[in-house]
Amino acid sequence: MPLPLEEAIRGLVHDGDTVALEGFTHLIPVAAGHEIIRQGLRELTLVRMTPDIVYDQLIGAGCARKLVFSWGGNPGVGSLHRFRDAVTHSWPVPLEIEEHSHAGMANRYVAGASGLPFAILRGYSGTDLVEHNPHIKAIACPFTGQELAAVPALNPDVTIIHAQRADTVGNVQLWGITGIQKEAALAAERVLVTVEEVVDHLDPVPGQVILPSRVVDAVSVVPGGAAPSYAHGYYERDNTAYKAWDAIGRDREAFTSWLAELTHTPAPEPAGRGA
Amino acid sequence: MPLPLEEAIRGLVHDGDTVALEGFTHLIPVAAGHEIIRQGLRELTLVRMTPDIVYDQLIGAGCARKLVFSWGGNPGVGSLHRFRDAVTHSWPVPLEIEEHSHAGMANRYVAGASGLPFAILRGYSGTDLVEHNPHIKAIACPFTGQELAAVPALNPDVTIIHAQRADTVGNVQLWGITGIQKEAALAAERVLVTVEEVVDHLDPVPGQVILPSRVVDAVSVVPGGAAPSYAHGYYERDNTAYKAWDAIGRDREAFTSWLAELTHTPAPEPAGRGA
Amino acid sequence: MSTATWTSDEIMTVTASRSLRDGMACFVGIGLPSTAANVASRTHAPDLWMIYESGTMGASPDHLPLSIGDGVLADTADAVISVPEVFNYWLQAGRIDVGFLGAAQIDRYANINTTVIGDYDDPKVRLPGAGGAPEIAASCREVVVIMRHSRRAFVDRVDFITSVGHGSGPGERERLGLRGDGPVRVITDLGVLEPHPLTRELTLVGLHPGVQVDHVRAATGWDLCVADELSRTPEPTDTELSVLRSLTGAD
Amino acid sequence: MSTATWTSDEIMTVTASRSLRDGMACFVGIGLPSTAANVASRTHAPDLWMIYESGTMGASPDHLPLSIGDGVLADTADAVISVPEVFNYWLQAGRIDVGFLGAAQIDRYANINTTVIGDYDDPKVRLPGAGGAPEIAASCREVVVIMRHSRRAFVDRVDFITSVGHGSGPGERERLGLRGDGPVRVITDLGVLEPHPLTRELTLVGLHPGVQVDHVRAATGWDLCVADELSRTPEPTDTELSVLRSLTGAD
Repeated sequence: MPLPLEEAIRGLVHDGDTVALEGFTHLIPVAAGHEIIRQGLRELTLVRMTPDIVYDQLIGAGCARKLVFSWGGNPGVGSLHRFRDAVTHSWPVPLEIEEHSHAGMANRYVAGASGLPFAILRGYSGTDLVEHNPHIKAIACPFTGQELAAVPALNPDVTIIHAQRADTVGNVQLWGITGIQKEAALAAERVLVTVEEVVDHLDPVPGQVILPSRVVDAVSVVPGGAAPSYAHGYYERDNTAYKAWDAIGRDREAFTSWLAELTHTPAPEPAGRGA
Repeated sequence: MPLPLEEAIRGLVHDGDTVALEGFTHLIPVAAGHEIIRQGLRELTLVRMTPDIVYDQLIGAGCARKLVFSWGGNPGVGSLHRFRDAVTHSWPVPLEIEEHSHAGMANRYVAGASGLPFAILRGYSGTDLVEHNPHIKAIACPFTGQELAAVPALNPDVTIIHAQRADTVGNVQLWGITGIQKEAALAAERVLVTVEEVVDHLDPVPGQVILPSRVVDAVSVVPGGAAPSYAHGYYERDNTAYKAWDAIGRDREAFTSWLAELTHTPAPEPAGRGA
Repeated sequence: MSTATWTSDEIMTVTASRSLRDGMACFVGIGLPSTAANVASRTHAPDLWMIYESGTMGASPDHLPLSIGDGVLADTADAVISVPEVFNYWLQAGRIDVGFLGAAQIDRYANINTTVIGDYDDPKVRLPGAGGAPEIAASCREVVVIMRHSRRAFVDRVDFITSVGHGSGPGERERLGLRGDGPVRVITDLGVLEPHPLTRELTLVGLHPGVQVDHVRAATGWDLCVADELSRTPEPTDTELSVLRSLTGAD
Repeated sequence: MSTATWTSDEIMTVTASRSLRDGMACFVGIGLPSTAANVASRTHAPDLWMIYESGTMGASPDHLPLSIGDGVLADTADAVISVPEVFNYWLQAGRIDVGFLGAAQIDRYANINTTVIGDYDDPKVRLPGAGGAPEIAASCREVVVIMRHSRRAFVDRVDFITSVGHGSGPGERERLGLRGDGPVRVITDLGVLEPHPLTRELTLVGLHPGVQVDHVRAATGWDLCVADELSRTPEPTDTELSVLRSLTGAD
């Protein structure tokens, strides 16, 4: 049974949690991020390979204590000004950061999904990331002696993703660019999926990722829940919104107005076309 | 351009090579194995998670010096008698064995495909496999101190798989149960793929694995090349042949007759329906 | 009362199927485990979720698969994943409730041998080897073993530990870092054994209809402990038998 | 002779596109690298094989993607794979011929900073961070850097080494275990720099039309070495310019 988004966030996300909202430019769970802002959650450790505008908004709204990431920007547009303001001026609250490379983050999720405490990769060697991140260590191959990097598993308290469809028993189907979502979901203690629609039967689609219902704690029907990013087969990226964010995010006052508008706006209708 | 199988084996497989023929009950490259027998290759290190009748035949024919594996049997039928005879009576030649669990073998291929010298897993702990295999070592997590198993990467000189289709430029497409084939191919120095047919364009299929042509050294068109295993969408498993093998493999004389017949049989026609 | 007659293999398979609870995620091997799981899913456990090591998850085969990679599994699965994903993302991650294992030898502490009879380097009988078993035994929440009872199979110490049961007794699994509970039940053609809660030694807790304790003792290669209260396996129902026989082709 | 006029960004992009050879596997980042790769694949390198970190392999987009995860990439790709596969099976395994990188700062030894200007813990400017760059710089057979030339960007030592170029000079990449050749070329809006074969120090080897050595020296934050023989970048052809402008919408 799909849960209204408001109820799903209330049940699954708590102050102080480590929360990953994943989606690699595609299927970004923006509506869920906005609901986290509306519910005023605080002290979150936010995790995401590519924090973009919804993370800028969460940070600007003061939800986050810490950000774990590998690339933070407004893709194709420029910088994240709320993120910069938090890092350089602690506004509205200080933001601790822990940064990795994409390869490091991807492998941290893989280890988390695999029930392993760490992952190994050829990475970080010679970079200054090592000295600023205690979560990157050297490890020697027990067979060849080669030195590699080790990173700890990433196991969020909650992972939130957006998908095209779920069926009535809660199996989830996504396709197109599916990025790191499977691993981020399997690594988490709890999983919330917002979907475009619920259907009786998930017809197989080339390139699909299926998350069986037994690893999904809640499905919420939120049509358009990935906008202004896109949902392959449903709607396109709203590039104007990405560009428009630059001006809003750049200015504390403009952002504060945006935030006031968001938090006074009621949550989207929980039941979509498929519900 | 597809190569005749005879030419592909001659060009890619040499005496003394480490050769993996993979396919997890589905799409087993049997015709390619038979061509290796016909060409009288020797001193091979044969690698396969689940050696079954084509490996029994290769071993009985004296092609192998060593077998690296995790489960050797005639699936759903019983034992591999040529394998047993080689291990217990060195017939026709001694067979060295190196054995792992499925999880260990799968992760060895993953490491090989990933350009890593080793893989870590929760495995082998407390088993007698450890003392009989120098390729299983303990490794401690540098963050938690937990002890895990390490296994070295597996990088065959040649991996051979069978797939449903290739396109005219050599991209390969397989679907259904795809097992460990992607990793086994990406881990290898050279890759040979036998296919049911060559088509102009690979229409996407749900559950497909695509191997881009740049990681494939040769494609040979061998319709029925996986029989008596099956090719999803093309033909079914010939269970009678699996059962019939039990009697042939059980007896050195019956096997020798079988071998004489195989090696006097000309290779299958290289050009199939799609060529 | 059932008036059916049945074989000792049939009561073994039906008993094994009863140990699967509805909704469980079950790691299924080919042979007896697969038959038992498919009986369960057609009788009391319609939502049994079967994962085969070939990568099919949630399959509902309409006939008994011939191998763990049978096409019918891929056709009816919720999803087909790669072999590394099965072992890493599902088994190793601790998502499987129950693993079904067979064995050539099992010992007092439910350690399992599927590798070799005799000396490893000069074996009397070379067996298929480990397959997925060591990690199934390590990582599933619980393990159920199905095998025929005989002195050759039920031995004091296995010749080779392919998969760890309860090691050498209490606390051993924890010391080895094995996260599942290990074998919780061994179902044979004679009865049911379970590890003693304190000693972890396999103990006879149930007998199939018509079997006496002495039969089981005679078929066991160590001095078998017997529970104070022995259960008697209920006869297979007509439904269980007809489902089983429709799967095995014995009908 | 071309009669076209063109901007300094256009000559930079066209020059970058020329450094891609047909059939290469190219790891493409968004922005200038993506534009240059798409110019190449539409002109002299029709079989350029582009892999984007979002997981699309062999895409032939009919318009310039807006992000590295644009839907047009998935629609036209040979295959779409997961992010871990991109980084582990393709990049780390050493299958990529050339990686295109941008940078906020680059230094004498082509080390790259995309993390922070100033002190890490009290930054003047916080930049986006590493993304895929450290492992692209480590593992691609060669790396081409594209960035605009200025004293702020071309510095003696970067404030933060996000991605290693040639470290502190000869032998450093080998010592660090980095398997690719590292940056082989830096293409700017003024000209082309390459590491000196012996010292690994970035050296001016080519000038774009109309640019003098003094311009480049003035825009470089260290005492720039200049090759004895300087090449002069050929003017963009009409085809190159029209393809480029059709992609950027400047036509």
